Amino acid sequence: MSFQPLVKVEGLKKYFPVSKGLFRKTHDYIHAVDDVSFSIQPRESLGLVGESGCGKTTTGKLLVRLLTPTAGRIFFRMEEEEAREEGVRLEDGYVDVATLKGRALKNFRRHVQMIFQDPYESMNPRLTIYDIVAEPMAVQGIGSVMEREQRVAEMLQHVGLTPPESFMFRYPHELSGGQRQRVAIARALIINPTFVIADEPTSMLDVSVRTGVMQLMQDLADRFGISYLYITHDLAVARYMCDKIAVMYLGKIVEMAETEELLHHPLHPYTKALLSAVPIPDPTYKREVIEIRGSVSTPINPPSYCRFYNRCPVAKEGLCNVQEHPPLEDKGGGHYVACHLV
Amino acid sequence: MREPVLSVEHLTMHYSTRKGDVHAVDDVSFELHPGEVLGVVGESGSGKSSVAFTLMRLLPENAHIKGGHVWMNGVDLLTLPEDEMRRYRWKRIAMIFQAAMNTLNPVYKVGDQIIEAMETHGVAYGEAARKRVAELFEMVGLDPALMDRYPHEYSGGMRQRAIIAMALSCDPDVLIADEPTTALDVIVQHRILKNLLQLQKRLDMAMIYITHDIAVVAEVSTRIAVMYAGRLVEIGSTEDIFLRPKHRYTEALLQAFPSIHGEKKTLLTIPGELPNLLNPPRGCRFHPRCAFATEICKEREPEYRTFNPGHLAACWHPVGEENA
Amino acid sequence: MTRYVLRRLVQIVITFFLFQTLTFFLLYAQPGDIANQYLLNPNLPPDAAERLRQELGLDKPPHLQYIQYMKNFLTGNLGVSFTNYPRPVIDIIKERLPRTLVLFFTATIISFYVGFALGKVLAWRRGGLFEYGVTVVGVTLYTVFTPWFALMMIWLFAYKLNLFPTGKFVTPTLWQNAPVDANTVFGRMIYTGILGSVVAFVVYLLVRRLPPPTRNMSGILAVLAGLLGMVIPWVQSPLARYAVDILWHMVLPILTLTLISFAGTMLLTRNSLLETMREDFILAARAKGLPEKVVRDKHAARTALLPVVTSLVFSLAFAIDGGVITETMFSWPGMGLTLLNAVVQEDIPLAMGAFSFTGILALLAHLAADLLYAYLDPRIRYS
Amino acid sequence: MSDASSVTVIHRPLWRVRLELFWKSVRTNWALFIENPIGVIGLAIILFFALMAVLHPILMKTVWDPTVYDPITGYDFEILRHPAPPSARHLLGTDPLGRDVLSQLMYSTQTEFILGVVAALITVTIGTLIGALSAYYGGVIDTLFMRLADLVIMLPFISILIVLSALFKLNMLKLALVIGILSGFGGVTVIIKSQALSIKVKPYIEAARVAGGGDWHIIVVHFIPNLLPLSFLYMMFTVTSAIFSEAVLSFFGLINIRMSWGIMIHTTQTAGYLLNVGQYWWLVIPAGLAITLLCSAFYLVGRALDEVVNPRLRRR
Repeated sequence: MSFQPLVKVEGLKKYFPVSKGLFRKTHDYIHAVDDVSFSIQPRESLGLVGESGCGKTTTGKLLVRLLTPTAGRIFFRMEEEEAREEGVRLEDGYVDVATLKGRALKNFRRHVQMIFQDPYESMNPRLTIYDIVAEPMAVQGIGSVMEREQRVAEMLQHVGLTPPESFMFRYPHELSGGQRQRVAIARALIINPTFVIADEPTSMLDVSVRTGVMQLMQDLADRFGISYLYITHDLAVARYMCDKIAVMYLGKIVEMAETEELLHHPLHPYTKALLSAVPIPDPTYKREVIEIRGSVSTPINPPSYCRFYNRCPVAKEGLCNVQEHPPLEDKGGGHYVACHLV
Repeated sequence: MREPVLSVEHLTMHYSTRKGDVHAVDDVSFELHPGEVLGVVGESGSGKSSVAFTLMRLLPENAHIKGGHVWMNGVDLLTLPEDEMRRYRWKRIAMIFQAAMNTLNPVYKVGDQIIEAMETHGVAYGEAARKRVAELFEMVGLDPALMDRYPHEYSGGMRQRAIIAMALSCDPDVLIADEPTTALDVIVQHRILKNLLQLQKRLDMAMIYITHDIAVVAEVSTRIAVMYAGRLVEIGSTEDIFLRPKHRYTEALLQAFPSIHGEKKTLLTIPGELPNLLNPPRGCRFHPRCAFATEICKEREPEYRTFNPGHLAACWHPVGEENA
Repeated sequence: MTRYVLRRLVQIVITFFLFQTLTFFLLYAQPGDIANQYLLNPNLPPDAAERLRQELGLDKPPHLQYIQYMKNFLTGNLGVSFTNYPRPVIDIIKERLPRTLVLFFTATIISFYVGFALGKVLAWRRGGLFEYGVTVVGVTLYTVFTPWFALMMIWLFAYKLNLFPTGKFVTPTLWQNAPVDANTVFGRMIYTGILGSVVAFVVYLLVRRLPPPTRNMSGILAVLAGLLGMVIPWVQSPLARYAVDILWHMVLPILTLTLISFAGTMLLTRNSLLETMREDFILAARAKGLPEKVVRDKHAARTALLPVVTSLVFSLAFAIDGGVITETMFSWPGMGLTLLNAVVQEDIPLAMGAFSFTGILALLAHLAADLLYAYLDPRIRYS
Repeated sequence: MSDASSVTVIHRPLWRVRLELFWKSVRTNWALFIENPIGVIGLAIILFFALMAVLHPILMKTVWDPTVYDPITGYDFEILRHPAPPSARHLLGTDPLGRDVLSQLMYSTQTEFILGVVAALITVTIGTLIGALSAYYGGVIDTLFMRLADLVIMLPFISILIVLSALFKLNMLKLALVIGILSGFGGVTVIIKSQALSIKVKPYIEAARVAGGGDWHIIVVHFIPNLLPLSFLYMMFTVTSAIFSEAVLSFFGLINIRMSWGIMIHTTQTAGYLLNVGQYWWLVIPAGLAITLLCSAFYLVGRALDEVVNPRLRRR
């Protein structure tokens, strides 16, 4: 494995102001993403897992700059030559995505794309499949109309929508959920990005169709050398799609490790609870359940001590609620945990 | 085994649409016994929810029941006059809906909506009804004080609990749960499932649990019915379905489903798309996607075969009979 | 909720301020010299014209005139009407505003009830000949050329059938020897009307607390009690026949207004109900075994009411605005007729005064509808 | 997976494909539209009046003698008493000034159509643009336009038109402009903006942005096409309100127009025949009915379109 990561995220933060009243100034912030750091190697795929409201989707949107980070840096590796062509300044071979603006930001988007969760809402119902898939080429001004048509046809073929001409000039509502998600993949990959953020791309698909889409994403990643940030709430899916998994809780990464390592030897009490709640499709398996209190809250001005303290079954009073939120530390073999008690 | 509390025979229901008839439920039969949880698994468009709504006779205008019977205590619910059917709803068969967010009317207090059900069926009135709501709330793990709040003040998990409380309010014989935890996070889902199963055992209700999630159905049900494209393709005990599946679709589904437990198996892909029910495939409806399909699968609908007592499947080439 | 009300109030005050400013600049943007408009009006005696020039600061620069104008308005000094010289504008408005209000309030309430009831039926009987028939008739009435329609109503009911007077506020011959003037009687009618409404409301709230069978009649009982509350104070009064005369003059305008405006509520109720019917909670209400009537009236209609109430805003504002037409046709001496006459006769102070108050009424109607909405929707009430 | 390099695209010109798709969508929507008899009735009435508007100049050139039948300056000397009841010479009689009522009626139709369409176009252009922009940008622009809309909605519409026409002596075009602007900045904007807001949060907007699409691209490619059906719907309602307002102003004699349906009734009124409906019905009924019918026709079409545009109202 290369030691030069493709993406490096350092201390990423996103706070959303909570507005109250008409004229009052805002003092309250939702700490949606709070000091998150990780890196992704070329051709590697990292799973970002957590319950709804944990900040995983916000993290994804920050990485493609649909949102602007409150603090932190997002480094993306780029070739000198490309960077010069696109008018981007490099720092040790990396561009800081968090600071990009205007033209440079637009050019950056040739390298990074996103696949969205909802196959029904992520396509403009008034555009044809051709228009949808060709949109990135069109806005980036790549290729002539003829070339775009050719490229769209190729891409549809790649994602298994054959023959392409029978799909190109249909509308999204004429396609099934699985087919649409294939179109979404074609759109994301049409300008040859090296990094794709997939936000729960299969969570709304039926089981029998889902596996096909998962397979397709892996095949294309191998073929085109793509790295994924795979956002999901489903650990079982993450197991099949990701090399590494990071578990998020209330805006923080609490644990990160190689996939099998994390599933079989979870260290953080939250990860343990989460894993024990996942239903297993095997009636003979009787698992040990770790109960935790309460439910996920919204991180509005959270305390500075461990975020999980209030629900933690093993928390130590006087330690966990006194010290700062524990840092994400390597406990050996690239297994990172943020817990005082591990 | 006790007498079935509900028995469904050859149920067939179509929706008429602009483009033609949608064969939503086709010749579905099963029995539901007291105290058991029957899991109904299927993908979207398999007809699993349509079965539930047909049992309750809560169908939209364009739905037509083409045939079959639903027996409950010797009465065929499908032929009952609407006014009498109304008395069966909630009192005998209650239902938990998928979209907890929208099942409660936003302009009435949650408690009042539960009391309304009880007063309609003469279960309890006034103060007595309020007391019962408080008990129900405690049973499902909600603070009774919440009964005087409006639905928008509840979180998703709380609403689902309130709906469970509402479903139990008239002591139904049968509870239909239609994907009750689909919108919830795993930890909350796990807790609500546990709570629901405890209550089901305590009240000795029969339950039909409808879901697309094979993993959930493995945990909750004693028996499982697998549906595909409007037809019931296989039914049997949970062990039979998971360990000795007979229908090729059941087998493919199990092999396509990822798990975090055990060895990392290779997931097998089922090729193709779900069939269009406007014009379902002839013969076995799974044949266009089935690796084992032969000529007969395209021509003739398979009959149900009994493989084990209570384990039936409709497949021409069941698992384990490769050469047949 | 208090905060919501306060915020709406602040918004309304700001909007009204803008409205007044706009009115002023409209006045000044017109071609020709404003001062001459005032001073050369034939209805105005010359000495009065000179006094007006002083008072309005017509010889000063526009921005000072603007300040003067706003100051005058806020102190209730709307000037003197040219056509009714020397009656102050504010006096005329005080007399005529209640007449407009009573007419339109009554018509709005009736058409709201009729429209809501019919809308429910339309939604339930979707797609039949009945629906298309009622919709076409309703839309035709809704978009009818109002002056023409009023004319037809007068022609039919007053000339041909001779059931109602052709217009005006009272029958002059009857009132020649009346002990009091029409405004006094009308004032008392308003008071008893309010009394009746309060009684109806109290009865409604009381009956609602009773056990089910009686509870279901709360609506009817409330209406009956309200009617009694309105009628009883008049039974012994010698003024009753004068009150009846005024009422008799009100019937035709109210009937006309109701016919014109009920379809708005009806069509909206239908759409709103059709959308509500798709909600899961309607399915859930059916699943609970509730009778169809309860599902429709308690669950669907109650929720579908919300957007309908919002549109009450528009219909109220429209009603007052449409008053110009209806009042003119029925010679009903309210704000609309006053506005039109003032405009035609170039009575600028009266026109501006009447226009301002039409604006105020529209604003208040909005506020009332907002409050009603907040009351009906718990999502707003408790946040 | 098959090899993509083997793909060959059959090159049909894109514009032709798009034209075909456009026609296809027109056909589908037409099928939905004619399912509702309400819309069909409305459309039939509109077509009837359109025919009248087209026929008038033809008749004037061929059958009708301009000195007699001109809607404004004509006079029939062969009839002694005006207004004259309907006859073979004057199918709808003559007005108090001796002019042919049918000719006036047909002539006015043109004016009403032009007025209605111009006002509606102005309204919808303003409404769609402002709605899209304030939904997209939010912030100060949004606040500004929405407060303005609040103000305009609350303005007593007819009253303000009366005051305006008294102060400024409006003609047809200015009236269309005033009506268009007033309704454009008012209710239509609010409705279109709320629709635009629901588009703004759709994932395909984010997808477009991730693709590198700028503000303009998103507004033109994603917002406007999705707003147009609604805009078209509100055009119908604006036409109704424009024709109605013109008729009211004409009826009160407040507007500077030579001939319109409202003027026809106004003429009847000033000549004192207004309350004699029974005897002089041809002076009042045709014009009044024409205004009412055309107004309701556009409204009915709007209602029927609502069921096409708004899937929540569809039956299946």
